[in-house]
Amino acid sequence: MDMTLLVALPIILPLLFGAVSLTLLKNHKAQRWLAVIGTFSILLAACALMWHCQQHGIIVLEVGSWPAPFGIVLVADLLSAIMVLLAAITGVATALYSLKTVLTRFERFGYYPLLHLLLAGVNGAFLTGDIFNLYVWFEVLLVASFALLIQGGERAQMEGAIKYVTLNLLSSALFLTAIGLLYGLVGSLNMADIAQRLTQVEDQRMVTVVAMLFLIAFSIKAAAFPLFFWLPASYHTPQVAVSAIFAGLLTKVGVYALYRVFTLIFNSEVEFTHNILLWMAVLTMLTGVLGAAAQFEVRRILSFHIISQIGYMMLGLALYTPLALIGGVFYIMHHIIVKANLFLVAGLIYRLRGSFELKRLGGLYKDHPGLAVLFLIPALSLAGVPPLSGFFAKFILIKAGVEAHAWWAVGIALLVGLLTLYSMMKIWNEVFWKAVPSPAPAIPAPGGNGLLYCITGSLAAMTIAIGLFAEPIYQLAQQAATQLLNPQLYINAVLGAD
Amino acid sequence: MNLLLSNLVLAMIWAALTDTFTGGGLFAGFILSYLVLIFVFRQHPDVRKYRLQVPRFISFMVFFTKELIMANLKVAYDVLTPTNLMKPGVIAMPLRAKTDMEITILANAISLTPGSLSLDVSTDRLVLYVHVMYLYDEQEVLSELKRLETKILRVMR
Amino acid sequence: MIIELLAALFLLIGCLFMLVASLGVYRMPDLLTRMHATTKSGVLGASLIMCGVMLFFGESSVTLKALAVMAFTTLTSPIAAHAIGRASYFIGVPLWKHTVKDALKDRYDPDTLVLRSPDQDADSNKKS
Amino acid sequence: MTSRFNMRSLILSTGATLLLPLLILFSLFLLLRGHNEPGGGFIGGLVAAAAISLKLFAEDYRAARTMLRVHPLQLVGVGLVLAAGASLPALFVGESFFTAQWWTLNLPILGSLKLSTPLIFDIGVYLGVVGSVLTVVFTLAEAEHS
Amino acid sequence: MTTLMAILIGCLYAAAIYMMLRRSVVKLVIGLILLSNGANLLIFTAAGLQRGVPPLIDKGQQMIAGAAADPLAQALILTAIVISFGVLAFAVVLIHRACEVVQTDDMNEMKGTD
Amino acid sequence: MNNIIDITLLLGFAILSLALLLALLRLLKGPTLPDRVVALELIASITIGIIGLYTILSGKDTYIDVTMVLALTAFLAAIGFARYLEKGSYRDDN
Amino acid sequence: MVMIAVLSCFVLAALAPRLHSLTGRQTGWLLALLPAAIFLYFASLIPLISSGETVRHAYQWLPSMAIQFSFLVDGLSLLFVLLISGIGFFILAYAGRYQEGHPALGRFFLFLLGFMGSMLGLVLSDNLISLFVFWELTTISSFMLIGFNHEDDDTRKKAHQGLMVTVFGGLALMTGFIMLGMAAGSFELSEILAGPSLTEHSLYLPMLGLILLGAFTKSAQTPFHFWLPNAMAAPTPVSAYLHSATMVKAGIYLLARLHPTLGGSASWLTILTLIGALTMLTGIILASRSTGIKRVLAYSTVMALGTLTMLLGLGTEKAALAAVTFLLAHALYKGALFMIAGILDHEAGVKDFRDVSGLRRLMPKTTLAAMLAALSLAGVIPLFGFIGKELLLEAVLSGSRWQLGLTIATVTANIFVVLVGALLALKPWFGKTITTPKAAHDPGPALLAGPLTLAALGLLFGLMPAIPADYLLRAAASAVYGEPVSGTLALWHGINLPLMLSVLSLSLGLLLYRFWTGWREHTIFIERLSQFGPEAGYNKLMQGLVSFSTWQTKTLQNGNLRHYLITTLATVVLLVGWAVLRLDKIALNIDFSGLQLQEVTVVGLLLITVLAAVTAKSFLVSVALIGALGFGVALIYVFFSAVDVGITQVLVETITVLLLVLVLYRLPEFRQLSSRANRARDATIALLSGGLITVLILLVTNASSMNSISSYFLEKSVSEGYGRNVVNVILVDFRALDTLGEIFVLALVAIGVYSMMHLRTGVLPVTNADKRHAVQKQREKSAKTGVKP
Ligand code: NA
Ligand code: NA
Repeated sequence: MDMTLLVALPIILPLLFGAVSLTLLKNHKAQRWLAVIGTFSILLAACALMWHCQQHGIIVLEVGSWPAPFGIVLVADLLSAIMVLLAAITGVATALYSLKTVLTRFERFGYYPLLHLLLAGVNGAFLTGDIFNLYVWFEVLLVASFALLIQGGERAQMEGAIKYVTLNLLSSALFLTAIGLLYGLVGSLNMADIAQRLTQVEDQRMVTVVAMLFLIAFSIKAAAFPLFFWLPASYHTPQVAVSAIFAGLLTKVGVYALYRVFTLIFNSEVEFTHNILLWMAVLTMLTGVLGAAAQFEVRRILSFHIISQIGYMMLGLALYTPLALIGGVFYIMHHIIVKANLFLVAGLIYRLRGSFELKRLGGLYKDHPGLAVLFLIPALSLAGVPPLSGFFAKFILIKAGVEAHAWWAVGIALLVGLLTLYSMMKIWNEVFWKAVPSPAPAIPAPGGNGLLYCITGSLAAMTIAIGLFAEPIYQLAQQAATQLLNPQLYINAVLGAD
Repeated sequence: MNLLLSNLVLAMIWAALTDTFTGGGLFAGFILSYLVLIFVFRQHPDVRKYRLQVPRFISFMVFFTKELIMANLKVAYDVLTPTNLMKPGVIAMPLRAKTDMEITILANAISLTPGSLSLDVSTDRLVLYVHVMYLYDEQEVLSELKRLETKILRVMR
Repeated sequence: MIIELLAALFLLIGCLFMLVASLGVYRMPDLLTRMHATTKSGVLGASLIMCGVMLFFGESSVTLKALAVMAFTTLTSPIAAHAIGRASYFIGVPLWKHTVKDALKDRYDPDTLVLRSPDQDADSNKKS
Repeated sequence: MTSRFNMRSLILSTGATLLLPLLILFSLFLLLRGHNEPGGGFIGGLVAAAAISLKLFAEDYRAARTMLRVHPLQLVGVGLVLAAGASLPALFVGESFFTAQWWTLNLPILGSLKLSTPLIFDIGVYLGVVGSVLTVVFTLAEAEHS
Repeated sequence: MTTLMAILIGCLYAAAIYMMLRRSVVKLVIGLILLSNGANLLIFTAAGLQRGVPPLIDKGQQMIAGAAADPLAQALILTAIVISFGVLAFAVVLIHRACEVVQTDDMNEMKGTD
Repeated sequence: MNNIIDITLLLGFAILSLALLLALLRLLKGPTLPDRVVALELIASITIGIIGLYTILSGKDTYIDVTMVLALTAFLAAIGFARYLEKGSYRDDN
Repeated sequence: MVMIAVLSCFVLAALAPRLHSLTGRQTGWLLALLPAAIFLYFASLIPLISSGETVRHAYQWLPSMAIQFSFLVDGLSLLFVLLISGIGFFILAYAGRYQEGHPALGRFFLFLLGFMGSMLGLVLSDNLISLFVFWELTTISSFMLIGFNHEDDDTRKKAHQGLMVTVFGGLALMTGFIMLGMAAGSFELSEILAGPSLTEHSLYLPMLGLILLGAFTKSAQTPFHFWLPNAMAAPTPVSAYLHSATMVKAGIYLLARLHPTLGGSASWLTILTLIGALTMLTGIILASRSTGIKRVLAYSTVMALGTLTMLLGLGTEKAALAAVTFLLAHALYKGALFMIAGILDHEAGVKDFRDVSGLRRLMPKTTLAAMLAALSLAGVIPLFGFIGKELLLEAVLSGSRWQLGLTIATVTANIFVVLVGALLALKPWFGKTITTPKAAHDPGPALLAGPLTLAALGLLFGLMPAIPADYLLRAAASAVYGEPVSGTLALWHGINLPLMLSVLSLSLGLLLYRFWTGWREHTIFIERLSQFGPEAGYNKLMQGLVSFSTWQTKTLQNGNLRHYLITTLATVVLLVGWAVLRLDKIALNIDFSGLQLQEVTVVGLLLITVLAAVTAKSFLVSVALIGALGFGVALIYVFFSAVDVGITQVLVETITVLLLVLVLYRLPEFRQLSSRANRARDATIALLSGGLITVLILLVTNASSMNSISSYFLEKSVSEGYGRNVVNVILVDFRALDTLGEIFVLALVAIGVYSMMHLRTGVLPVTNADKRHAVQKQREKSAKTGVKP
C-alpha cells in the first residue's frame, strides 16, 4: 500500500459506508454509528492527505493502474486536499448534528446513506483529474442532494425541489454538452492532457467557445449571477442539517470546478474569460447581498448570502493574480466553515423558538447568551469583521483588487461587506436583541443541545483560529495558489515531466 | 414437461461433449437424446405420451407456419383492397382447454392465425373472446377455431 | 449463391410483410382490425427477415440468435395484442361501425375487472 | 380492493410466467458474456429488472415482491458493496487501487473458470441496476395500494 | 452525416428547452428525456461517426485491424444514458409528488418559494 | 452476386422506411391511446427488421444482439400502457 | 508588556461576567484595578517618551502579508493610552454603581473592557492592519454597548445606525490603508512615518479620501455627525467613555497619526479645515438648541471633534500643540460632564435642562465638579480649557489660507460654546429648586470620584500647564507634527488678539445664555431643515436599500421557474454566441455526401417525432412518441457502430415508458397554459439555443484534428483488459470509477424515490369508482372554469 491510496480514501470510504449503511437501512442505530465512524474516518483520511500533499506536492493515483491520460486519475493538489479536508469537517459536523436533529423516520428512509454518498460525490469532484469523471461525481452529489432536499415532502420543499432539480439538470446537460464538444475537439478526457492538447488548437478562440459552456455549467452549480435562482428557491426548505451541508459544500463544488478548469485548462484567453468572470463575480456579490436585504427569514437571508459570498470566491479567480488566488482559496476555507455553522446555529434557533421568521423570533440574547455568542462569531466573520476568519479572506481579496487596479470591483466588494454586516445585524437585532414578541411561542426546550452547542462551538473556534493564526492558513492558500498558477506542475504530476 | 427438460439437458450435454455447442449440434443432440429417451424408458407411461408429443409438435409447427403465412396473405389482401368486404365481430368461443398454459398457447395461436385475434378469457375460464375479421358465419368460424384447439391440446396433453 | 438469392428473397418478402403491417395499421378502420395486421404481419415480417439473416451468415451462432428472435416475437406479440385489446375495452374504444357483433360488450365489471362468460349473464346477453 | 388487482389477465400472467425464466436467463447471459460481446452488467441488469417488472405488470406487486424475496434496496446495497469492494483486492497484492485482478480457478467438473474483479464489479453493477430500477418500480406500484 | 446529426441534435435541444419552459410541469418530463437524448447524441457525433465498425474484437484477435468506432465515446454515452435515466426517474416521481402536494401542475402557481 | 444483396438491402430499407413512416403516422393520428400503442409495437418490429437488414449490410453479426433484446423487451411498453388503461383512467385521449 | 496590557483587557472582559456573579457589588472597583495598573505602567514610561524616545514591540501575526501585532509607544499614543486607562478607571467604578443590580451588568463589563482593550490596541498599534483590527473591534464593542438596552426598538435602531456608519468608514479606511501600505512599502507606522511624505504619490488622493472617510465617520464629522447624538441611547457610562476620550477620538488620533505622512498638501488642508469648521459649527449650533443634557454634551462633542479636525488640517506646529492640548482638555471636562449628566439622571431622575434647576444645595459636590468642568469647557480662565481655547485661536489666527473665515467660525463657535458651558455650569444648579423625580442628593464615591478628579485635573493643569506640556503634550504634538515641537503652555500670554476674542465670545455667549429659550424658539427652522439633513439621507438610503432589494428580488428571484430557465438560457446564448462571433473564421462542417437511405429516413422521422412530441396535446401521446424516439435513436447508435449503446437505449427507453406509465395516471394531463406570445418567446429561446448547439457541433467537428485516446483502449482491451468488447472493458476496467459513480447515482435515485414515496402524507383515490368520481368532479370543475382538463 502506498500513499497514493490516500487520494482514493476520501471517495471510497464514504462509498463503502454508504453502501453498508444502505444494507442496514432499517437498523437506524447501526446507521448512526456508521455515520459517526464514517465521517470521522474521512476526516482522518483527509488530514493524512493534506499532510502528504504538503510534504510531497501533488499526489496522483492512476486508478486501476491504467496510465494517464488513458485511465482515470485521481489527483490531489493542495486545492483539492484543502477542499476535501473542509468537506470532511463539514461532514463530521453535519453527521453529529444530525444525530440529535434528524427525525427517526427520516433516518429509516435513507438519510445517512444519502449523507455518505453526498460526501463521496463531493470528494470525488474535488479529487478527480478527469473531466468526465467530474461529471459523474457531480451527478452523484446532485442526486444525493435531490434526495436529501425532499425528505419530508412539505409543500415548500416540493416547490423548491422542482426548481432546484430542473436548473441543476440543465446545468448537468450543459456540462455534458461541453464535455462532448471538448472531447470532440481534443480527443481526451484527462484534464492535464486536455490542457496540453488545447494549446495545439489552431484558433484559441475556439477553445474559449467551449470554455463559455463550462463557465455557465459550473456557474449554475456555484450559484453565480445570473444563474443562482435554484439556491434561494430551495435552501431554506430542507432539514437544518441538510441546509448546513448544502450551504457549506454544494456551491463550493461549482466554485472548485471553476477554479480547476479556469486555471488548468482555459488559461489562454484570460483577458476575455476572466473578465467575464470578473463581471459575474461583482454582480453575484451585489445581487446576492441585495437579495438578502429583502428577506425576513433567517435561512433565506443566509441563503442569499451564500450567493454574495460566491462572488468573492469568483473574484479571486477572476483577478487571476497570485494574491487574488490566495484570497480566493482563503475565502473558500473560511466560508465553508462559517456558512455551515450559521445554518447550524439557525437550526438551534429553530429548536428553541420553532420558527425561522424574524418577526416571530426574539429574546434569545437574554435567554440564551451562549447561543448569541455562537451566532455572533460566524455572523461577524461572514461580514469580515476582524480578527475573525472572514476578515483576512476579504482583506486579501481587497488588497489583490487594489493591486490589480480593479477599482469598481473593490468598491463593490467593500459595499457588499457592509451590506453583509447589515443583514447579519438585522438577524441579530430581530432574533437576539428584540424582546420576545407576544404571544411568546410555547416551544418546549428540547434536550440534547449540549452536543449541538459543542459542534457549533467547535466550528466557531475554527473561525476564530483561522483569524488569529492566519499565517499557516495563508501559507497553505499560497502554496495552493502557486500550484494553480503553474498548471505545468499539475500536468507534469499527472502525465510525467518531459 | 420434465421429460422435455431432461431431453433438452441431454441435448446440451451432447453438444458440450462433442464440442458442438451450436444450433446444429444442439439439434442433433436433441434428436439423439429423444431417441435414446423413448427407447430406454419405453415402458414408462409418461414417455409413451412424450414419444407422440414430439412428432405432433413438429407437425403442429408445420401447420402453424402455414396458418401464419395464410394469415398474412389474408391481411395483405385486406390491407391492399377496400375494406368493404370486412365483417368484423367479437365472438365468445367456449373452451376445452383447461390449464393456464393450454389456454394461453391457444389464445396466442388464435391471434396468429388468419382472421382471428383473441381478446380475453372470461374469469371463469369458460370462454375465450375472439375478434374475427369475417364474421359471415359464426358457427363455421367457431368450428375452425375448435379445430385449432384440438391440435394444440393434442400436443400439450 | 442460391443461398444468397434465397436470403434476398426472404428479406424482401419480410420487408413487404412489414409494409403490409404498416399499411394495415394505417388503413384499417378500428383498433382491433389494425391489431390483426400488426400481430400477424409484424411477426412474420420480422421472422422472414431473420431467416434471411440466418441464411446470409450461415453461422450457427447467428442462426441460434435469429431463431431466438423469431421465437421471442412470436411469443410476445400476441400477448401484447391481447393486453392492448383487453385494455381498449376498459376505456371503451369504439369499434368500427360495420362491426356485426360484440360479445364482450358490458361483460367487464368496471370496478373489479371480472370478465363474465355469456352463461353467467343471459340477461345482458339478450340486450346486446 | 385487493381482488381487483388479482383479477389480472390469465393470458398475460401465464405468458409472463413463460417469459420470466427466459428473460432472467437472458439477462444472466448478457451479464456473463459482456466482457467479450455486447452486454454487461447494465444491460443484463436492465433486462432482469424488466423481467421482474413484467411479473409485476402481469400479476401484481405482491407477486413480484414475493418472487424477489429480498427488498430491492438490499439488493442495491449488496451490489454497491460488491462493486465498490472490487476496487480493494488490488490493495492486498500491493497494486494500485482498482487494478483488475484475475484468478483462474481449476474446478474438477466445470474446468477452468476465470474469475476477476471486473467480473465481480460487473455483477455488482448488475445487482445495483436491478435493485435500483426495482426499488423505483416497486415503490410506485406499492403506492397504488396505499 | 455529421451535418444532418448536428441539425437533429439542435432540434432535440430546442424541443427539450421548449418543453422545459412550459407552465404545465409534467411537460418537463418530456423535456428532460429529449435533453438527455440530445446530449448523448452530441457526444456521439462530436466524437466522430463511423459506420459498421463496432469496437468489438473478433475471437482470437488481439486488436481490430483498421478503423473502429470510438469505444470511449460509447462508454461515456452509456454512462450518461444510465445517469440521465436515473435522474429522470427521480424527476418523474418528484413531479408526481409535487403535483400531489401543491395541488397544481401550473408552474406559475408554484411560487410559494422563491 | 453482391449486387443482388445490395439491391435487396436498398429496396428493403426503402420499404421499411415507408413502413416506418406509416406506423409513425398512425402513432401521430391515434385516435386512441391503444391505437398509438399498436403503432409503437409495430415500430419496434420494423426496427428489428431494419437492424436485421443493417446486420447484413455491415456484415457484423453482433447487431443481431440488439434485435434479440428488442424482441424480448419491446412489448413491455405495450403491457405497461395496457396496465395503465386498466387502472381506470377515463381521460380522453387527444 | 504593551501586548499584555492590551490582551489583559480582553482576558478580563471574557472573565467579567463570571467575576461579576462572584464579587457582585464591588465588581466595578475590582475591574477598575486593571486600567489603574495600565495607567501606572504607562505613566512610568513618561520620562522616557518625553525625552523623545519611543517604545516598540512586535508580535508576528500574518508575516506573509506584513501584518503583525506591533505596538508603538510615542507621545501621541501615550497621551491617548493615559486618557483611555485613566478615564477608564473611573468609568468602570462609576458603571459598577450606576448600573448596579442590572441583570446584564456582567455582560456590560465584558463589552466595556473589550472596548477598552480595543481602544488601547488602536492607539498603540504600529501596524496599520492591526490598527484597523482594533478599530473595527471598537466599532463592534461600542455597538454592543450602545445597544445595551436592546429591548427598546429605538435603541436597536440607533445602535445599528452607528454601526453602519462607522463600519462603512472602516471599510474605506481598510482600503485606504492598503493603498497607504502599497505606497509606503510597509504597513508599519513607524516606517511609514520615518519615510518620505506621500503627498506626491499617484495613489495619494484616493488613499487620502478613503482614510478620511474612515476617520470622519468614526469622529462624527459632518455629514456623518448624526450617529453620535443617537448613540446616547447607550447607558451614560458608555457615553462618558466613548465620547470623551475614546471611540470618537479614534478618527482624530488617526488624522494626527498620519499627519506627517499625508498632511501638508493642499487637499489635506482644504478638506480637513473646511469639514472641521463645518462640523464645529454644526455641532455647537445643534448643541445650543438641544435641551437633553446628554444631547447637548453629544453635540458639543461633535463641535470639539470638528475643532480638532480643523486644527489638524492647519497642520502647523502651533496647531499641533493646540490640537493635543484641546484634546486633553476636552477629554477631562467632557468625561466629567457626561458622568455628571449620569449622576443627575441616576440621583435626581432628570435628563433635560428644562426639568432641572437649583440643585446646588442638594448636590454640592456634584455642583462643584460640574462647574469646574463646564467652565473649562467654556474656556474660562484659569481652567485648562482656557489654555486650549487660546491655543486654538492662536493657531487659527496664524493659519494660512482660510485665516479669516476660520477665525470667524471659531469665534462664532466659541460664543455658543460659552452658552453651552453656561448651561452646564449654571442651569441645573442655580436658581429656583425644582422638585425632581427622585430626591436629589450627592452620590457616593464611585460615581463622584470620576467627575471630581477630572474636573480638578482641569483646574490643576490650568494652573500648572507645564506639567502636561512637559511630560506629555509636547511629545504628543511632536508626533503629530512630525518634528520636535518646542512650544510651551501658559495661562497668561498677555493681552493679545486671542484673549480679546475670548472675552468677546465669553460675553456674547453669556448674553445668549440669558436668551436661551428665545434663541431656541427663533431657530426652530433648523429642526425643519433637519429633514433634509444627513440623518434623513441615511434613513432614505436604508429605505431605498430595502425597497431596491425587494424590487430586485421580485424581478430576479420571482419564484417563476420559467423565468429562471429563460435567464439561464439567454446567458448561454449570449456568452457562447459572443464567443462564437469572436472566432477568426466561423468554419462549419457542412457535408451532406455519403448519406445512406436508412440514415436519412431515420433522422427525418426522428425530426417528425420530436416535433410531434412537443406539440402533442396529451402526455400519453408524448410518452408513446418518446418510445418511438427511443427506437429511432437506438437505430442511429446501431448505424454508427454502437451496439451496446443501442441495446441500452432500447432497454432504457422501454423501462422509462414503464415508469412513466406507473405514475402516469396520477400525473395531471398536459395543459395549454401559456399565451401565444409566451409560446413564441419560448420558441425563440429554444430555437436560438438549439441552433447554437448545431453550430457548436459543426464548429467542433470541423476543428478537431487530434487523435483520440481511445486507440489505446482498442489496443489494450484484449492484451491487458482480457476482454473483446472494448466498451465493456472500458466500463468495468479502464474507467471503472465512472461506472462505480454511476451505479451510485442509480442507488441514490432508488433511495430518493423510496423515501419520497414513503415519507408522504397525501392519500390517493384507490378504486375505479373513486377514480371515476374524482374525474367526474374534475370535469365539472373544468366545465365551470372553462379550462380543458
Ligand atoms: Na450545487
Ligand atoms: Na458506465
